[in-house]
Amino acid sequence: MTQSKEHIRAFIAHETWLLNTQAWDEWTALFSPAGAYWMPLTPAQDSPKNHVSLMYEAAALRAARIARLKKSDGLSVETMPRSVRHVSSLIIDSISENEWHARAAVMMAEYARGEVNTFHGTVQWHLQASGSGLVIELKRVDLINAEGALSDILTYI
Amino acid sequence: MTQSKEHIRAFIAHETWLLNTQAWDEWTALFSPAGAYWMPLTPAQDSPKNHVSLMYEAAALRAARIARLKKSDGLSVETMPRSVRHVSSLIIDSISENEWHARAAVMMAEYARGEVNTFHGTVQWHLQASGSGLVIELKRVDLINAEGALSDILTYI
Amino acid sequence: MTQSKEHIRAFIAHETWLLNTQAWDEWTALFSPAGAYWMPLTPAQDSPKNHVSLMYEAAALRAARIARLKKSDGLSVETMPRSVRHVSSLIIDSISENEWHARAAVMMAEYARGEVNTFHGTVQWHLQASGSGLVIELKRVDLINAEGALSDILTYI
Amino acid sequence: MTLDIAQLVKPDRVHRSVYTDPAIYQAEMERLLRRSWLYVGHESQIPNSGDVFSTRLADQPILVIRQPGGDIKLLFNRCKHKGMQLMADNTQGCVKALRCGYHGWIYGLDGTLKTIPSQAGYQGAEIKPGSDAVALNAVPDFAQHRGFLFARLESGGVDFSDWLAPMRPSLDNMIDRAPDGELEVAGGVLRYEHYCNWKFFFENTLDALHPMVVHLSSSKGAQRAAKKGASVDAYEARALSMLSPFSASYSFFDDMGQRGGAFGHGELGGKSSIHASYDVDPDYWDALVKGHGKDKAKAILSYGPNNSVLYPTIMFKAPVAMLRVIRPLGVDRTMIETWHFRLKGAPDSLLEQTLQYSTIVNSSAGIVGPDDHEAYRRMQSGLKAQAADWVLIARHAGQVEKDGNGLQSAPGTSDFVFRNQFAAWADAMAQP
Amino acid sequence: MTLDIAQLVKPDRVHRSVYTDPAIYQAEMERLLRRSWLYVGHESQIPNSGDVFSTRLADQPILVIRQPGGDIKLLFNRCKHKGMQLMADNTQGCVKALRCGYHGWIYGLDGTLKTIPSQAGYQGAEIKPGSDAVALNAVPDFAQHRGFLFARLESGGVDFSDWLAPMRPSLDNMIDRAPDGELEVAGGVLRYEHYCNWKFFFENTLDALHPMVVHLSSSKGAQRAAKKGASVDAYEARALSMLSPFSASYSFFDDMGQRGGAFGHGELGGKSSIHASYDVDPDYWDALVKGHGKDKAKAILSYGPNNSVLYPTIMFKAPVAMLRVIRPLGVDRTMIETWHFRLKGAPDSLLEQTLQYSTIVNSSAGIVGPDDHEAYRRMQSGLKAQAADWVLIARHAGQVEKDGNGLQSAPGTSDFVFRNQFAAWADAMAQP
Amino acid sequence: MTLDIAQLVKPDRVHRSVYTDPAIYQAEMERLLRRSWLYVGHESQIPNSGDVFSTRLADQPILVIRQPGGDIKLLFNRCKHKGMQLMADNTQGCVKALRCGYHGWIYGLDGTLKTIPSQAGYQGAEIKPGSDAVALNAVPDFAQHRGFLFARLESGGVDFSDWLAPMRPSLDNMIDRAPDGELEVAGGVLRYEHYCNWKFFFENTLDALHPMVVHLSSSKGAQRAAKKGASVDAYEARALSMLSPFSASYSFFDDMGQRGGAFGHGELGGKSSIHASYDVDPDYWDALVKGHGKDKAKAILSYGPNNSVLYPTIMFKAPVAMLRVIRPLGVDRTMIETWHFRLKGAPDSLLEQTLQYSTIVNSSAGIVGPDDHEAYRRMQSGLKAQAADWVLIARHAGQVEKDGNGLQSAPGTSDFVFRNQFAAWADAMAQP
Ligand code: FES
Ligand code: FES
Ligand code: FES
Ligand SMILES: [Fe+3]
Ligand SMILES: [Fe+3]
Ligand SMILES: [Fe+3]
Repeated sequence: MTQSKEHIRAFIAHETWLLNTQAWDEWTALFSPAGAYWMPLTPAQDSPKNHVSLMYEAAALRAARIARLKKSDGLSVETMPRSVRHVSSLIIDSISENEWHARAAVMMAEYARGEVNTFHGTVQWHLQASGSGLVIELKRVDLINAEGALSDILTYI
Repeated sequence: MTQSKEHIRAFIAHETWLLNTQAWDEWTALFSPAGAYWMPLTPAQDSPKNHVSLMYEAAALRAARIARLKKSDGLSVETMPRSVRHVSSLIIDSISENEWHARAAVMMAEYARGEVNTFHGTVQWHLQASGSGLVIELKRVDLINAEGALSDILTYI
Repeated sequence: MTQSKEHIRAFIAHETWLLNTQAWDEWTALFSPAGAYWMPLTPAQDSPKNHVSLMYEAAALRAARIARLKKSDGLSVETMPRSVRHVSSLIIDSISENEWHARAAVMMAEYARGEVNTFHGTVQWHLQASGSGLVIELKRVDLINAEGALSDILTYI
Repeated sequence: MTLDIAQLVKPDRVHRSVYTDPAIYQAEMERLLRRSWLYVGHESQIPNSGDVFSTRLADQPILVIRQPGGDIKLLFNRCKHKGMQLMADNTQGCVKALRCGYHGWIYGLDGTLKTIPSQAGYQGAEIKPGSDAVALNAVPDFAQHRGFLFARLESGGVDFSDWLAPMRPSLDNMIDRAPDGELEVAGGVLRYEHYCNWKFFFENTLDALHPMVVHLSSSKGAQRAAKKGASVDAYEARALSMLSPFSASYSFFDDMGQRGGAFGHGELGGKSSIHASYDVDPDYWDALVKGHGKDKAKAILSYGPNNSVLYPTIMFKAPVAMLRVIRPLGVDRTMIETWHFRLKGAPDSLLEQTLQYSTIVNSSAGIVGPDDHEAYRRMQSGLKAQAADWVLIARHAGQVEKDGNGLQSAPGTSDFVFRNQFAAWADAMAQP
Repeated sequence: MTLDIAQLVKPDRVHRSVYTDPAIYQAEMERLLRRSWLYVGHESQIPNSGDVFSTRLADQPILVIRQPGGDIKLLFNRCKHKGMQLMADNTQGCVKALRCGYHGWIYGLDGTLKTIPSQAGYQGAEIKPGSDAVALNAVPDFAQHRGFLFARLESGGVDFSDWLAPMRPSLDNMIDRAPDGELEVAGGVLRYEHYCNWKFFFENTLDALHPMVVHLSSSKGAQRAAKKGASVDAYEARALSMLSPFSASYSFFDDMGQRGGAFGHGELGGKSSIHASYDVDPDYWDALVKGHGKDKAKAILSYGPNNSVLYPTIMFKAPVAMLRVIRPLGVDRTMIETWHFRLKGAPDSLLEQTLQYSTIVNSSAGIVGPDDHEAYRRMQSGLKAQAADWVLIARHAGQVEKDGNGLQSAPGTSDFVFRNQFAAWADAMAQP
Repeated sequence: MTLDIAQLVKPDRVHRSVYTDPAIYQAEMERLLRRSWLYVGHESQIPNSGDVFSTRLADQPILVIRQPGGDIKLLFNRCKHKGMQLMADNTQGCVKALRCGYHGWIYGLDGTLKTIPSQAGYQGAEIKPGSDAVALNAVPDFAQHRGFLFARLESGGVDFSDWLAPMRPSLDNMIDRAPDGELEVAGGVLRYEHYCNWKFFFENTLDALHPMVVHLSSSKGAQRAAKKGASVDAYEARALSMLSPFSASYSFFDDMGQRGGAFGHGELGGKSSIHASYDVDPDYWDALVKGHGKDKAKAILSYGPNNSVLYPTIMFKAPVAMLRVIRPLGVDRTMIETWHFRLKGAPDSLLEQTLQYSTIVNSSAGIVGPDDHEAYRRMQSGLKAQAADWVLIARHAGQVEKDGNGLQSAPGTSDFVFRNQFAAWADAMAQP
């Protein structure tokens, strides 16, 4: 089924709300079976394989991280990080009848161990129609300071 | 009169702009007579009465705060705080024909005494149709670090 | 040709994306020949001529700055600043059939020499129809702390 | 460090450096905070065996744990293997044992080492389960009073009961206000970061000269809003009635009186306070009479200091069942926690009132706290002026009267309570 | 603190620690800044009785107040009760009296204590209205020159007029450029936070060797844009003409000359400057002739140093009527303010030009200031290298000539002005 | 500064202040870091003449430049004129000469001053092209080993080859894993800011007792995900297989063994490691045999320490071709860089594996690194507890055996490697 831009916009707002409310399971379920979350290290990076990344997680690694977050299991997530994302200036382009590319500005603020850390960048989604809805093939976040000295990022942006 | 989502979206953009331009009187006039502004201390908080909050202000307390802000009357507001809010990823749900629930990500930056402080969280509105327009029954802001050690918040988020 | 609000919204998202991806040349081409970018020092400022500003650049000064940014030519831009803007709560008003005034909240994060600096304020555009598209007559950014002690701003907000 | 304390604290003034000098702050940690009885918490925070919370005493990381037998133990939040902090700051839980998340050493609730993974690697008597050398260190001095927990990091000095004595009636008054004679922590804790020296808070809290200046705009704003009144419901009306007395007259505060005693303790009000005019819920009155008898109930409600200070970390407000504790973070940085109490046996309206007061007054987003905070910040910066070295505390000099319980009393707006704080401060700081 | 200043400042070099050592910075505050004439502001900031602004001199909070009689007074921004800073930093207002927002003490505009709320609580002669002991402290030394305000935090040392003398002709030139012979502050003030030692700014501002390197890309960019020109209106064309001379040749700057004199004062240019080629508005010329006569008008416009330094806090630009002042915040942090002046009696175009120049050049968002700032930042970090201890100021060593007004002159690109700054610096720093 | 090092480092424990005292950190910079062989980089970062990168050695800004003849030179990143840092930190480029962006002095690639703009202004022999006095300062000691670059900021002390000797076989093993016998930097560098003392990292990296505690949840999570498996492709399956061994048993780690030698060097594993079970790409095996012969190929792959430490700045992982280097920023702040290497002559899958491991394990956004980091942070805060002064490193005391290459060996979970680090640390710190 073809999706209107309005549907896609709502899908992305929904995706953001799930992350913002720490609804990790519902969030990862938005991905296609092979869908991946990617934070490259450099803006020109075209693959997670030939260059180191900040994060590259398909379903299994996401499941591992999410299990930690949900149970506060792991020293760094013991205090249960709480985070919120600000997605703005969304632009949606059709790739094909069933495929879209979306891009926006993104900022994430993550609260853990008494400190708030913030991260800024752009975000891109590769979306596909699936049944009556949409799935994420790839979500890519490019931080402006990805190559700088960063400290912990515990949740998804 | 029933409101389209587009109207509600415009209403919220207008509300944000009023806050962002320190148009306090027009802003508080957007609330229903019993409408309240609430910043709980914990995400699961269901009432301002059985748990301490960061802020809970209905019309009278808002009037008291706004009088201070408008006249820079009070040590902490002497330098006239200037603040701006970023509201994004808005989702609107109908509760009934005349009632809506809206939710989004929010960030506020407040400039006072030479410093900028920023606050991140989610925001929710309970809106009702009123005559040809809308009124706010409740605006609720949940900061990600509400339970952490915060310093002054002088204006509304 | 008259533009719908949806077109204007898309134009502004496009403008933001160009800035966010450091596409300086395409960005400055969005301005009308006499179009200017302005960051006043005070909120009430009505002209760049009778009061000092943080920035006031028409086409020629923008060309000079952009040449520096593109070639990393200049001590302060040697490390090629990377920046991203978050524009939200956009409101569009018609001034005439071919003219619009748009306003929003804006935040910019700029990464240079290993540090991220952030700036918050409101943004306004004066837009005009031009052929089948739109041009910027004036883009004005009012930072909440414009009058405070600021450090370097290297790119446009 | 050699500090000429006699040069810093005079009968009628103190030197600005006591608030601004990092070396003096460091000495305060060593000489005053480590050697004083400090606020720990309330036993209701850890009702059951294995309940535990982490906090700081002075700058030290501490665990407070309910033992299986019901006792409470205070342990340093520091593994005896390589030293990792066992629990993150300001967290809580219920545990069967304390397990270090670095190499998995497991301690019993009393701090005894129970298990070392792969223990065979250690020889000798020291590093093995049960050994004293690797038991979690206990805080040397610990005391309780009707549910409130206190501790001292360095042993020696005054007995707890002697230390508490001057303020004990007031603390008891707060507790007795519970029909069942017991309090419990409820309604969350506010943590408010202050950019100032910790001592400003303890002066301000007994400073009856500042409300009608600092809080005038909030108080008058509430009065104006109350007058208009149209859309004010009972809940918000109470909020306005809480703000209104902040601009009470000097004579109101003078009449309220103040009292000070040993160890820097002191309080403002007693027979009256800015809370005295609050309506009393008839159900509460009934419960109180049922719990204590009519005479005692009357006595309890007829007394209630505005603010009481158990120097140097505690301020409590008996009439509204809340307690504020300072956590010093640096010479010009202090965290202030506000804790709220449910009066056991009282109707919900009492806690509701406590929480509403705190939301309006103690919150970092309120319209009272930030004005006090701004005063402290400007004290911190104003005292950088080299032209004037002294902070005056001369008001009502010599005008004290003997009061009950070893206390002395003075008019509510006297600086006696500040002189009394600095006398204790100077005593402590003069001991190397 | 014992500083071997002779080991830090040599005839042709200075030791890197003068820029990087926090102990030296602290000594600068005590020995140099407190004992020097510092920039305060301009009287036009407070034209009417009761007008007041707050600022910092060195690290001290100061109030500058217009008295009813028209005089100006400088008072420490510090209440004599408990010490609160009366006005927040960098604010202004018009008041009938100075009221402390903590306990409401009210001072007259001259600093005399007028009212203590609930005064009866104080006995004795000290704490009462009119008492010297509780009057706001005045800054000991204060001086004015044709509207400009200067002060010194510690009394003693050189007379103001002697101190000003070497640079007085240049300051007068800036003022004389007003047809009415008076300036007034206008068009806002830029505050630019710099992450570097304050002294880099005073060297850089007289450093004629850096523009064609540091500002080349901005200058060339402007020249290129000017050449294309199509859509450039007159206003932006002037901006380009302001940027263009930043890459003028070494000989242009050498010919411009430099001069230095007592107290570290110095300047770059005089007969010529990078501003010399700006078009003169004919209306301005007419007004200037009307105000001063043709000969003096010519003389005024034929002179104008690029940058003049009144060490150690002031740099001014006579040809474009602006003044920059440093507010040191730490060994590696400095705030720089830029003030702009309206030439009384001149057409609006003059102020417009001043403000346009400042927007392009002095703003933290411009394409000139951030390049200078980056140079300072990299000086601050480069000087951490332990392999090389010295900063060279040897250029044109010994090549000075006697000039008028007690000054000596040298080619524009000489390091003489830096040697001259450090001679004054070393003099001051050698006095304990 | 007088440090009683003997009081800080005991055979079985170290005093907490070695991690927390700023004065000891400062002494470490002077006595340990400046006098040790430090990691600089790899020659493949600058393959061609004029290639240059900026970095920090200890706290010093350094340039590393390929000379026209192919040599590499290390110069202080500090102009000899006034001291500006020539290149910003952590940048790189290819240049014909080094030009200072402040006044345009131009240096040859070897640091010789070539050009001074407007040179005529300088007299005398010192300040002119070719003069030693104004040549960029060279780092005194520099050494290379098969592409890896090392340097020492202060001359004297142990020869490089002696210093490398104990760990040379392991470093060679990493290099020999390239079929062509050479590595090159590839795939980007991770920079991870740590809020802790630098020494925690070097202990943790050889700490075989922590993975099954600290990394249990990540390892078990991967194992669970692998079992479900449905949608896991080969690429992600490898990720899971990398995480899985992090919770290997104590005996697995004990059997892996550890070895330590002079200068604080040491390593964990050898015959086995957590990488030992990775599948070997058959194409790689073929290439390795082709490059080295079958016997040597087998020998190379049958050896491979988990982590090897070249104290005090380097950790490398031979089996996965990566190297981590610490850049200390303060007593409680450290930046850790991770560099990755392509094995020349090997198929792409090898680099892919290296990069995948690093993304999962070393990245600040991974699910391994942040848990280690949290342990370090809590060490830093836990050690503020005054009740316990000592960090225990007593495990397997005395249980060492002589090993090849001047090393001693111990069970994998022994604290011997830590004792060995602190022996070298104490030696260095005892020299004023
Ligand atoms: S530090 Fe606690 S078990 Fe090792
Ligand atoms: S501090 Fe100014 S009146 Fe008390
Ligand atoms: S500082 Fe390098 S050329 Fe002047
Ligand atoms: Fe108060
Ligand atoms: Fe410059
Ligand atoms: Fe680890």
